[in-house]
Amino acid sequence: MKVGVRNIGHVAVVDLAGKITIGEGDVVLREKVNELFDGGQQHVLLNLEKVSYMDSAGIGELVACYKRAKEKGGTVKLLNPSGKVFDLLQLTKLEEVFETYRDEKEALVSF
Amino acid sequence: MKVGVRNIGHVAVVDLAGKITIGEGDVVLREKVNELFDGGQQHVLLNLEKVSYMDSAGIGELVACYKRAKEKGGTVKLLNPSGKVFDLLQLTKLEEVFETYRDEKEALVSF
Amino acid sequence: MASSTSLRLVLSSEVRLIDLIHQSAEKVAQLAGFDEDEALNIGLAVREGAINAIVHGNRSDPNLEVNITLRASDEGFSAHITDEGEGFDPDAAPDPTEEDNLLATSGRGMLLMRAFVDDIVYSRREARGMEVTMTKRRTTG
Amino acid sequence: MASSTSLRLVLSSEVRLIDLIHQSAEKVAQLAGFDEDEALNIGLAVREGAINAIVHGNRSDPNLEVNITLRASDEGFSAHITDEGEGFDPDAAPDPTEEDNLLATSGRGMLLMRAFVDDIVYSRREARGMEVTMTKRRTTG
Ligand SMILES: Nc1ncnc2c1ncn2[C@@H]1O[C@H](COP(=O)(O)OP(=O)(O)O)[C@@H](O)[C@H]1O
Ligand SMILES: Nc1ncnc2c1ncn2[C@@H]1O[C@H](COP(=O)(O)OP(=O)(O)O)[C@@H](O)[C@H]1O
Repeated sequence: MKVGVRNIGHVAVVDLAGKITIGEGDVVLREKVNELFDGGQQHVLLNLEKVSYMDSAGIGELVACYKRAKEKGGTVKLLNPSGKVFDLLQLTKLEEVFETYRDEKEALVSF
Repeated sequence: MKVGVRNIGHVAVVDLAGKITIGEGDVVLREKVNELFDGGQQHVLLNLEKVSYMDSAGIGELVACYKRAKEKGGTVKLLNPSGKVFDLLQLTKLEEVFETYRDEKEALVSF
Repeated sequence: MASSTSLRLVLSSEVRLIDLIHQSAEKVAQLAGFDEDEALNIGLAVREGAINAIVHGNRSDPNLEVNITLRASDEGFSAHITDEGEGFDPDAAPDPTEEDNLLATSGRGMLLMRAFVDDIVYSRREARGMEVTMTKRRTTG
Repeated sequence: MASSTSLRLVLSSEVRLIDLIHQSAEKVAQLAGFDEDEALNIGLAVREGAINAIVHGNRSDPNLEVNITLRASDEGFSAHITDEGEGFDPDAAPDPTEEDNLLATSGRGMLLMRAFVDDIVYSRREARGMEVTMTKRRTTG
């Protein structure tokens, strides 16, 4: 998985591309988000547009990010989950947990 | 493997992309070249620029094309074999058999 | 298509082999006549079953083997996965979609498996470990 | 890296499974520390050995099995391929690079295998069929 960060105002937009799966994507996601929190960032928007799919480990890592944000008094929100990723969020009922946006600007002002 | 044909003057340039391997690329190559010969074409330039690799079946099919051209009084030449494909032509000594060009225009006027 | 194509994978219990398993299952599902999207989902179900066999069953001990048989037939796709672990009771696993479990960072593997194949049968092996069989029927017509 | 990662594939003799074998060998070669380009070549050598086992050994009879064991260790990569065919004498195969053979449409598989791995050992199996072992050492330093 590829990962890039854009800092827009007080929000870090994390652009993910590839699959969030065990032993690879999940580790990349964890490290990047930890780095942001450790650097004092509190508002993280995970851009899932280019994530093709996730496995249970990847989904678990999304939840771990969410919880870590809470601990630090911050928030993690989701942007543009694609077909399969969206289905998985529904299936696992995590759509009830995550605030999810279709439009980046709308997501940015929500923080 | 993907295949496209450009007719330039009396030469058919066959643009191949992908791998020429057993049961897939070799069949595509065979069918396309047979179609050209059956349609009366005699001069075929196989553009290998976007062929990533071949296996022994794919290499055998190149030779089969060459022989079929001969039978029909025609010719098959090669354009721009890439790194790995070039190595395989060397290894199998087929570079001695095939006229090979780096420049399409030069190849076209050679027929 | 031959009446039955089979591919068996026997591997040392290492998570880094999981993508190969996924790809293999996806390919065999395609050979069974499923389209790309269905095949990816079937691959995902096998992936989850294999992760469980490697991680929970064999506790990622590379000296223990996981055995995966993938089969494409006229009826559809099947996968049979065995490990050499302690075994477990699948009915005892908590439902990850219950309110209280939504923030758990694991426990969603079997949910994914159930979502993407038609049947899953778990049983304890006579010797040691678990045995999981998944099938996905081809709905022709 | 664990001292040895192994993946065994047991398959019905069908050419359409060959890409999976190639990908598996490529991946295991990468786990053994070879770079992408070397791994592709090693995969190609295994591919050729597997094609021979399927096509020449088992004559593409899907009821006969081909067995491929791929191994990544600190020393490098190895593949062991068996079939259930008649067996053959590898030294009797003509050299495809000889003038007279250049226009043959087959007979280059073993040449490719030799080009991309360090050692190849052929033997007849006690029961039936051939057994081929290829190794590629990692040149560290
Ligand atoms: N093959 C297995 N051997 C032993 N225990 C297993 C096996 N498969 C699943 N389990 C148990 O079932 C639980 C739930 O599995 P699962 O739903 O796949 O989620 P996860 O793998 O994320 O925990 C696991 O945490 C484990 O305790
Ligand atoms: N596993 C095998 N079982 C029986 N015969 C084999 C086997 N492998 C190779 N051969 C024989 O050796 C010949 C040369 O093989 P190879 O160099 O791979 O080229 P090709 O497969 O294109 O013929 C084959 O044509 C076949 O007769």
